[in-house]
Amino acid sequence: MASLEDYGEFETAWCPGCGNFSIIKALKQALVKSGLAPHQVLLVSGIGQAAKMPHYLRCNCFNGLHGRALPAATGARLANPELKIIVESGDGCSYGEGGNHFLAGLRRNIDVTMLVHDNQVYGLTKGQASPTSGEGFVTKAQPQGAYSKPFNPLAAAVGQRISFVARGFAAEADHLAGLIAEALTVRGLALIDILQPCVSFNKVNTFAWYKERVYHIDPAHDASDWQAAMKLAQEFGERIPLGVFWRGGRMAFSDHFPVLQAGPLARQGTDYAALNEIMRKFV
Amino acid sequence: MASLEDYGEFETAWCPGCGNFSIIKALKQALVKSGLAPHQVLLVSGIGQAAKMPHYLRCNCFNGLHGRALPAATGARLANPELKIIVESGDGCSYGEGGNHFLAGLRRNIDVTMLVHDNQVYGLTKGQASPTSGEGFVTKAQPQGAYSKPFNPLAAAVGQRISFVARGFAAEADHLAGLIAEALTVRGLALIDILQPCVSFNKVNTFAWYKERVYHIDPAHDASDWQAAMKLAQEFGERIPLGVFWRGGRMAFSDHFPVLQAGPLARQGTDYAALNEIMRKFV
Amino acid sequence: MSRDEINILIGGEAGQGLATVGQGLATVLVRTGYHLVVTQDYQSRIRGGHNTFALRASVKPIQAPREGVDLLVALNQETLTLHEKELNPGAGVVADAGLTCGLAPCYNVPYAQLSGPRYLNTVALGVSSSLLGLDREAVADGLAKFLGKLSPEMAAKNQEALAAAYAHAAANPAPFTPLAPPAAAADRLLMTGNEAIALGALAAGLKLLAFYPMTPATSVALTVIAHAREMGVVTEQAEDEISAINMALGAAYAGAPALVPTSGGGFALMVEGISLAGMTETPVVIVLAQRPGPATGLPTRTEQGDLEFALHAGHGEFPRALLAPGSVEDCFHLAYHAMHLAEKHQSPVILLTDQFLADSYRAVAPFDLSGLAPVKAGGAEAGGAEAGGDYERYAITSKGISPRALPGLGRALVVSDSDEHTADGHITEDLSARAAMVDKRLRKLAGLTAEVLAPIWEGPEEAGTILVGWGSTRGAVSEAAGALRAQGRSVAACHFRQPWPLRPDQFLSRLARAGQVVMVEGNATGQMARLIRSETGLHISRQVLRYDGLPITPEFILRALGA
Amino acid sequence: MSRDEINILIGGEAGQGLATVGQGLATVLVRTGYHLVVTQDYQSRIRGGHNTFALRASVKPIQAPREGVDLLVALNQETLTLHEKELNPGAGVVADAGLTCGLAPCYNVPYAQLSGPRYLNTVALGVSSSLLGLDREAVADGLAKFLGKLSPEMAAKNQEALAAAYAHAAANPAPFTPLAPPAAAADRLLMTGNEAIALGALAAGLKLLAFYPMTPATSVALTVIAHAREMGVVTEQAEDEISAINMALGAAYAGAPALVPTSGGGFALMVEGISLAGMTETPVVIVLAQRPGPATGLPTRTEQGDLEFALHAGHGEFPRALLAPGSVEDCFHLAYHAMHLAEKHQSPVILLTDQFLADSYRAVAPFDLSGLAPVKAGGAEAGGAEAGGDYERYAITSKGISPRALPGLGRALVVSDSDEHTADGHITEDLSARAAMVDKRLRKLAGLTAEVLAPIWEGPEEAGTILVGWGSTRGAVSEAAGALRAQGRSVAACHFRQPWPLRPDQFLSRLARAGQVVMVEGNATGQMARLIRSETGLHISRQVLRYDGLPITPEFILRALGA
Ligand SMILES: Cc1ncc(C[n+]2csc(CCOP(=O)(O)OP(=O)(O)O)c2C)c(N)n1
Ligand SMILES: Cc1ncc(C[n+]2csc(CCOP(=O)(O)OP(=O)(O)O)c2C)c(N)n1
Ligand code: SF4
Ligand code: SF4
Ligand SMILES: [Mg+2]
Ligand SMILES: [Mg+2]
Repeated sequence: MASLEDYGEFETAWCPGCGNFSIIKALKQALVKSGLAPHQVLLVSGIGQAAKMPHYLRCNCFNGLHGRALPAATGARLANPELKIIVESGDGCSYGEGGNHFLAGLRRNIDVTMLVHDNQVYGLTKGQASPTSGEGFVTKAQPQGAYSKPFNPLAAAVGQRISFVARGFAAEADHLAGLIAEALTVRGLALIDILQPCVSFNKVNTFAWYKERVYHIDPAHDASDWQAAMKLAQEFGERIPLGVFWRGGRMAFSDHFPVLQAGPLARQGTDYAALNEIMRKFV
Repeated sequence: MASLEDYGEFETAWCPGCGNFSIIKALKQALVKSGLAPHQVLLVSGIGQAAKMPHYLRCNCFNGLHGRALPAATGARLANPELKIIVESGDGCSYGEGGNHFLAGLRRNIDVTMLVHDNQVYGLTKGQASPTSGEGFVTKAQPQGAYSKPFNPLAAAVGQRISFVARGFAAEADHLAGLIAEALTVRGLALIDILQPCVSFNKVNTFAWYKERVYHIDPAHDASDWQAAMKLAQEFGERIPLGVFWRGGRMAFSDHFPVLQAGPLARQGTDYAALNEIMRKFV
Repeated sequence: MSRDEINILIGGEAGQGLATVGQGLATVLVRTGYHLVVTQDYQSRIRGGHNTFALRASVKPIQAPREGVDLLVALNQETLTLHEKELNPGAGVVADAGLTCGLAPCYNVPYAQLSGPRYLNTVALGVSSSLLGLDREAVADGLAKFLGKLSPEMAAKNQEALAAAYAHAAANPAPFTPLAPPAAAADRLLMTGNEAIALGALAAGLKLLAFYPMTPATSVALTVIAHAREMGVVTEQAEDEISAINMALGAAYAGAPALVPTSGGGFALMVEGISLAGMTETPVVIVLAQRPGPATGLPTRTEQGDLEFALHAGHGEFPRALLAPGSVEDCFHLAYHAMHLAEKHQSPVILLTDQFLADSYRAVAPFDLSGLAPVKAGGAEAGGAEAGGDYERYAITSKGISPRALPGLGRALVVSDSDEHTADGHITEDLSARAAMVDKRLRKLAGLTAEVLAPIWEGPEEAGTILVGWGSTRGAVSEAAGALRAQGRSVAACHFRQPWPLRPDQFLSRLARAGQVVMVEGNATGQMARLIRSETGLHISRQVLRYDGLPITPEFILRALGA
Repeated sequence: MSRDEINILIGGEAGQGLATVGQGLATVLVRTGYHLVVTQDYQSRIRGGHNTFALRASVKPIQAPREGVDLLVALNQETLTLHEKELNPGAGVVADAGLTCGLAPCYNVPYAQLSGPRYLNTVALGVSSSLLGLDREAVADGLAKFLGKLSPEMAAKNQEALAAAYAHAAANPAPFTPLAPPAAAADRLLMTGNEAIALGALAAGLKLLAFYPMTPATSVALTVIAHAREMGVVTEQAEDEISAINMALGAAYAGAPALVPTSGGGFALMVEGISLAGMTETPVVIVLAQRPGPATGLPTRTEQGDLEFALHAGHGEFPRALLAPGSVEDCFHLAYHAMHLAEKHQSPVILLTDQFLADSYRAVAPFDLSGLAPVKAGGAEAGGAEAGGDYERYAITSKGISPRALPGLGRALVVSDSDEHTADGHITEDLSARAAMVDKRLRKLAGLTAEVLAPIWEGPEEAGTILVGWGSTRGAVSEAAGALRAQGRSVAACHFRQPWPLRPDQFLSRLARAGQVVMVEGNATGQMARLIRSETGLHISRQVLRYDGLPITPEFILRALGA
């Protein structure tokens, strides 16, 4: 059993007051609750403020390219079925630069936990509109306000019936820790989109803005009711639901590969007799 | 007024019996019906069998990279608001390699007509699974059958409330021509996903397979009813709806740019007095 | 009378079963004991167009395709029209009765009378085999290899067509000189360059293949996929090439030796990932099967136009190795070598091949698997890291290579970072740490250089002329040099199978001593010549370049040299 | 007593308003008539960390940053700790009363007593300005420039803080040597390299800018965006860099002169698009603002590590030009030139800059806009195409440049193709057409070469030593050479502002004649030296390389030379 201390405490490069602080707290809580030791966990991230997260707790970490966390995580998952793999990145990284991988990840139902720190802005590059920025969101890059309609990641995820779809809020760390802990038990893709106020660059979607709007999904909501989940997933604006939208039963992607039942590929040998037979067929 | 002859008749590199033949016929019909002359039309394509289309009729043509037709079309649209721009590509090109651009195009509601020749397979590269291939679709690259759940482009498009979403069928060229003609009148993004049997590599979703399943959307369907459109968009399998799913009223992307009201950028000058004033502020 | 060697050209439209005739003939020729070099020339379409399958068969070892046709097998009129002018003296033509032949002796066969319309290619195969003097049983066996996939009924129909063809040929003997019998039936395989790459990578313990389809690289992936279950390999068709390379890096980080085959356009999309491999020091092998560019170019033709691109692909500076096989055997060996090199030096390795070699069937001796060992990811050095805690993924070492632990396989926490990092892998903005890490990474180049595969030399040590080539042109360069020597000229051949790093001590003085040096390359600007100059100062001004999409042949070189 | 020149270093955390102090001082210095070179050193984070803003101001023209600090303005203790050792003799330190200073004379100011906590940076600005001897009114005016964006109430508070600072300084005079008054108040602008690039592109008639944010390139885009409405430019933040370059190409095809600013990782994603530009012969300008790689590297620091990558980016072979400005003025002129060059040669042009120059504020004379003209896309040559019908986008011409018509602006049908194509732009598999098109495209290199901007030389024609540099290091190389000349040595400087194509006649004999040649580059492997060798054979073995993320200074060069 690991303790919070095992995951360590590090200095961060985040702004004071940033929503990321409670997300890391929630993540550590969830990891401890899940009984995972640091060496059993792999955090994969892209580039952005959120993506620095893996440097701030003790774990295995592959901090790759902006937008490419999910493919790297997919590769790691297909190489080692025993690792608990968590993708940590921002909204720009996950739904912007990495949009195509997000679509493919949903289609695969790749068995990783995907935590998207959704601050509705590009933080690290100093405040441009992201795919989840509201229409009309004004930045130096969008002085007339963003022209595009925001992407709805939850609807896309429920639409593809991945295994688990939820929304958390940085200001509710305990609730978020619970969501993450559940996500870690899921086979298949578990997406948690996390409302994460950016105190430096998002002066619209602030803590207060979110607080006024969030509500917890009615416990009566049946997360296996797809229509209901889809309907909930459309809600974002005056009211923003928090909690589990959808739990699906689709096969986890890596379960398609029998070879992974034998554990990490790195531990498996090469069958030269079989290879010889294959070679011998080339006549 | 242009005639069918103006659009020419060319030898193609398609397989005899390919669904693309009726799509090109429908496209020409629609262009003629819309009263457009070849020099007013720009076809933008990627790479694939479908993407060769612009070479087979007289028009302006930018045949770019695999997966990148939509960004190129977006650029052309933002440079010249007077061109009638049609994106022509396959399912792999549009939803696979180009998936991220598709998402962004939906978000922008960029005012082009997008015709996706959806044969549920990669044709030109000899038959691998595409993003719309059915689960279990067997190919040399997927000998155990495709593991991923197919992408639902119509649901994604309706979800983002672009201006026009429809499905056509290569075997119903006249109906398709009607859809294209309507799409050409739309401001904003008009998507037509076209069922296009690939006689060489898709032995599952054949002409007969589609024919057994397609039906025309009930004329009573209210295409401005988003919920109804979303519901229809979920249907694909035993029954496959054809026709207009959704008509939306979102602002066309290029309408956000006042400068485009003055016509093609190539015809506009450079205001050195204004530039001088701007420069003078750098003190 | 018989001949030692023959050039057979089969031509027709895509969809006419051209490859079946070609592969059938190739199978029989190789099984019978002939040496073989196949050149496939096809268009970027599925049906129609004009495609050819050229077989050069010989009782003696051969390395390159040759020009000129001894036996033209025409599945359509266009083939006759286009290729008649290539016929050598004494050549024969096999064509359907309906096709009209010009001057050459044409063996018109009433295909349709001999079989149903779906078996015309089998008839063509039978008639050609019979003209070549190949044993009918052997041909029937060879055919059976392909027919295994068909229904028994269709297989039988095919065999009937074959029998009818042989019978027809026997009844209507043609004045065609058959092939001499091979020296001895030899144990040889029939394989393309891409297939050999797949086998070489499998032999090196390949565990994960990620790809996005792209001609002419796809068949590397398809060959691995066909045997993935038996060999315990995970394969995935990615949503795009960016995903493919990043999946491979994620997998390699986690301990699975990984391969990504692609061509120029796909490689272009992987460039950022290659830079990531350099920064995170993650082993990965990329097969770059070249085709003529820029952009989409000529998707099904050949070129060697991406050498400098491959060498400099990726922002920032980091070591890499480029390997460029010169034969199908070399495809196997260099793919195997590439996988080991990547792991040992924790660096990206790029295997440069091209459409010609990728699709070229050859007769190869079975590879000796006995001395081979799989890549051991991470490896023993990282053993100490089992203790966990203080493991440093990027420990500064004298050779630049740090002990590599694998995440989750021990208690060591493996931190890999795309940002500049400290020895423990964590992001840093300490600028002296930066410089030290740059030095560490670049030190790996010395190790890669120490292991460079030397150029392969043929011909006199002190040569009047040295023909220099790299990659797939090896056979053509070697045969051209041989032909010139046969004319009494002092000509050597120098073949680079590893274009990077370069070790001037392996070639410079010999080149500098030669009367003249001629660079032979399948591109328009002489990229390898430029590279040699940038590393050695040696200016190879005489160049034989080809960039029309076709492979370089010995004749092409000789013509260019006016020889 | 006064000084002609000063080096001011302002240090603090991100979020402390460091840039405001720095830009405020810069504004006042430039308005007062001083020459200025600013170096910004910041971390990849929004708040915290240690950042500096260094101003070198002089009454005489200067070109490079200098080491050593004459006035240290510390917004926190860390600044004192880190930079005290850099203080020159006679240096002063301005710091809050609470901060402890070591040996240097420290001017401790009770910030909090002089203003509210939000105006500490204004106090620091005021105290520093007063020490420099700058006129209070001028500083107040300069401050007002920034305060325009604030509420009137906050602006007033700031001005109060400034006044308090001046009053405090007057009441507590410090023994600090002020700046000598400038020669004469001159009409100069204050601008960074990126801002100048934006203006240069606008001056060339830029009509479409597509980008994806990436440090240190973003401010090119933001500068264009800030003036897009006035200048009639369409701007769009793309979903990724692949989209950005393809949007630009679509727009350029349709007649809008287009620009895409990015940095290494984003450029890597544009590589396939650059190849498409080469194949479709579509003009496009890419600004590659370099930062240390590989991969994410050091996002906010500087390097010149992408030269070879930029030169070879893209599969296949096609001409391009690389421009590398050496100053902020050059950023303007080369951006302007790049846009024209791209259109004229229907080719991609890459403008290589780096974080140092991108973020470096300089005093520049206003650009003379009078002789400038916008790029005319398509142009008169295509006039004949108005007739429509038989227009050939890729007509074979002796110079390789084909008359370019624009789609929809006439009756000509403009067919542009990523595949190999015939003269009319349609896909072809005719292999002789292929070779002719390759030749046609490559012929454009001669035209680009004819127009190459010659290297800029300084110092003696026959030099004992020539220091060679390219891009942003121009000032450092020039000042280092000047310093050596001042020591009586025969040293010249050679600056490449266009690293590609190269014209050896412009530099080779002069370099070859020199006693020694030293290459100065901001990378670890000497990329420009390698490039010169590959084009000329000249081996520049002596190299001064920097790759720790910091800009090359004159002192760095002199130290490396042991001078
Ligand atoms: C290929 C590439 N393009 C652009 C960047 C620059 N970049 C770094 S982080 C970032 C956006 C980050 O936004 P988000 O993912 O929302 O993370 P946040 O900082 O808001 O947590 C961008 C554009 C990059 N590193 N790589
Ligand atoms: C970057 C890149 N990757 C891969 C390819 C190879 N390629 C050409 S067409 C194609 C798939 C085409 O499928 P689709 O878009 O569905 O078109 P279809 O041929 O089925 O009409 C692929 C993978 C390419 N040209 N460029
Ligand atoms: S910029 Fe925003 S997201 Fe980034 S650390 Fe600061 S508050 Fe958090
Ligand atoms: S392969 Fe399929 S899609 Fe392509 S032309 Fe043939 S039938 Fe049509
Ligand atoms: Mg964000
Ligand atoms: Mg398709």
